[in-house]
Amino acid sequence: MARFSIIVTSASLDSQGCYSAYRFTQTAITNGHQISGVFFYQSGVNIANTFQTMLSDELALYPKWVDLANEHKIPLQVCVTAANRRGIISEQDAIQNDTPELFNLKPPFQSVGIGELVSMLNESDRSIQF
Amino acid sequence: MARFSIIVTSASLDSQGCYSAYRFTQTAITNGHQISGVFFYQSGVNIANTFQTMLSDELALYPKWVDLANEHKIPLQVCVTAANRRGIISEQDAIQNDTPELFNLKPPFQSVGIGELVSMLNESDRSIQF
Amino acid sequence: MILHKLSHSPYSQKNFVSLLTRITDKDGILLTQDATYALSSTEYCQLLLKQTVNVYALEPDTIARGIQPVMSEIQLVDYAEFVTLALKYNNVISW
Amino acid sequence: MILHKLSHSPYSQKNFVSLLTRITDKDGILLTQDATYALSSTEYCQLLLKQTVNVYALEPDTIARGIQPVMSEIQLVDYAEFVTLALKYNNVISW
Amino acid sequence: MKSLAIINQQGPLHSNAGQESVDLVLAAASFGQDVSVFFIDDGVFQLLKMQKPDVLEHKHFAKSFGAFEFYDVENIYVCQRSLTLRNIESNQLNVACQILSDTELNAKLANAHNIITLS
Amino acid sequence: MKSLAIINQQGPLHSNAGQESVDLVLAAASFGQDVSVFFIDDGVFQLLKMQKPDVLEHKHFAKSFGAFEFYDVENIYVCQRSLTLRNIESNQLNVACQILSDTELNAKLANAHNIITLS
Repeated sequence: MARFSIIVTSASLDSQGCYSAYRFTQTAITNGHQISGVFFYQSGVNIANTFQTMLSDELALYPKWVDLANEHKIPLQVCVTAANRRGIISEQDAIQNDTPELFNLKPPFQSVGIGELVSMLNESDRSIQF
Repeated sequence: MARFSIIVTSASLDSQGCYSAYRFTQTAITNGHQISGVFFYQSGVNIANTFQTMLSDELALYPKWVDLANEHKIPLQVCVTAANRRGIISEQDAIQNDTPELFNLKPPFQSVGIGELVSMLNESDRSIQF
Repeated sequence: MILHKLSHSPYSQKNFVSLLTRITDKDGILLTQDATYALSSTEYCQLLLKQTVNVYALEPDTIARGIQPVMSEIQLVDYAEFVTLALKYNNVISW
Repeated sequence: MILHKLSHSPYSQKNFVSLLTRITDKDGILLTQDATYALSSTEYCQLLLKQTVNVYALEPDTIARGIQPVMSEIQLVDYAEFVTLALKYNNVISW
Repeated sequence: MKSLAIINQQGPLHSNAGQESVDLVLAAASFGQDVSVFFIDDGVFQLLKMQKPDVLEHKHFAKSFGAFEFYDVENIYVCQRSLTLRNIESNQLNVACQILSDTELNAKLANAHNIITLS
Repeated sequence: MKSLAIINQQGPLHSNAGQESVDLVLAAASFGQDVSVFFIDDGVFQLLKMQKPDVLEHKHFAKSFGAFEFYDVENIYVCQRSLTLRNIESNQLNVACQILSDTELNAKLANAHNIITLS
């Protein structure tokens, strides 16, 4: 059994990558592997936006990640700099902006620095990027 | 003198397109042309997110569009369906969601249907996409 | 021993072919997403197999696109086998 | 009389060359963004000029990238000339 | 009434471009535009009959091509060269369409007032 | 200490990939990773000395390549074939680097624990 780091750098609507990452993560868990964490970088951070609203017959990937993370206690780590550049703001960012209600990044997604990616890579056996 | 429709379909951080559209629009106005409107579609809607925060030495395109629109009364029209899919929510959307404070699309950007694109195209001499 | 994970269409991205010359016969190639379109082309399949016999394609991505593979030497794998492949090689590059 | 606005790198996107065969000698071509990298290649410049003599490149995009054009037959234009070009042709396709 | 050409250049699962192209075609047609639809380059992969996007939990938006004629969108053009290069035969396609040469495609596009590419 | 290879595959103004690559290199190095940086395909365009991104109001992130050595990032590898294809000479480059053949590049990448491509 191995420990995986999953890195997502593609936006969910501009590539199939974010969905493939979800399926890979789900399958790795089912097959007894551990997930050190999922790190969202570049436009991959877009999936963390709570305001996303898909039409009812379209794939809604956000709740799938949320359910997977909650069920299996997987850290969903979103790079704060990449997220802020793309208008994804955590509660802590919102408090610093003096608009404490205005945020669109919520747990289980966490706003983190790149140091968390390094920790994740150091404690895993293999990383894979989508 | 001519009337232009500008269509933006590329995300500002994934392509130079949104910046090129800004420069084209600005130049067309300077040279005496009219802008029927700018229509943001596909990942082009991302520029309308008020939560975007660039680092101080990075290009901040959002305020540039806002200033250009306010100064010259240019409609900045954002396709509501494309925007909602990407977590860009207008005040009206937020009211309908019973969370009237939680929105990240503000004037001069407007949330509109595709019908507005058709009107814009019908009243302009030339359209150009970025 | 690198697993090269490809995800772009060979018909639209030049990198698809240009990266092949960097692949050795001990490496593996996994076609995913639009890279699976290579399966319907004898020419692309041969280019891939010339570099290494270890060429795989993600079956769900292939079926979803309605692709009919032309060469049986490229093995179709499911997500469980994808996970196994990622561990079999020393590292994975996502091109 | 179409103005074909290209914005992708000829080195990475296959469409750059494949769309050239659809361009007639009355059409215009405007290189913008990463398509301006074609200016540093005699081969790409010749491919473009073979289709039409009306080939233009957006100068700010060229300068920003540090590109040194190899053929003077491709005219460098600024944004004001870009606006004029967009009106000179019947319509514009952004490839 | 102005004419609008919509060009599809990407495969169906590459991005959301296919769905957002359909949205655009149907809405523009219902607002009275004279819409024509083009499938070029990897866009021709959207026309494959055998697609099963449900395997990836994706919506089968290409089924909406069947609705085009109810919106009076009857000009559906496909690039012959793009099909040939991808070994796709006309009997594999999921919608009635006209298969055009490069020259014919250029002529059709030259006639459109406005052109939008989805990629 | 694990090794991390960062691959740049896109031109400097194509997207934000170049800036976010620099962010990643400097942060990972400051957290003690053994970082190596690769420039491949259009990524070699990031190395052109003559760039003037201020003409497009963009930040000149490539200037940060000069900071790599202060973070002990000394392994900067460039694909020879990518340079040749693009008619780029080594004296046009903005950072000290090793120009490698395909075989050498593959060997360097094979040694990395983790690999991230920025594209």
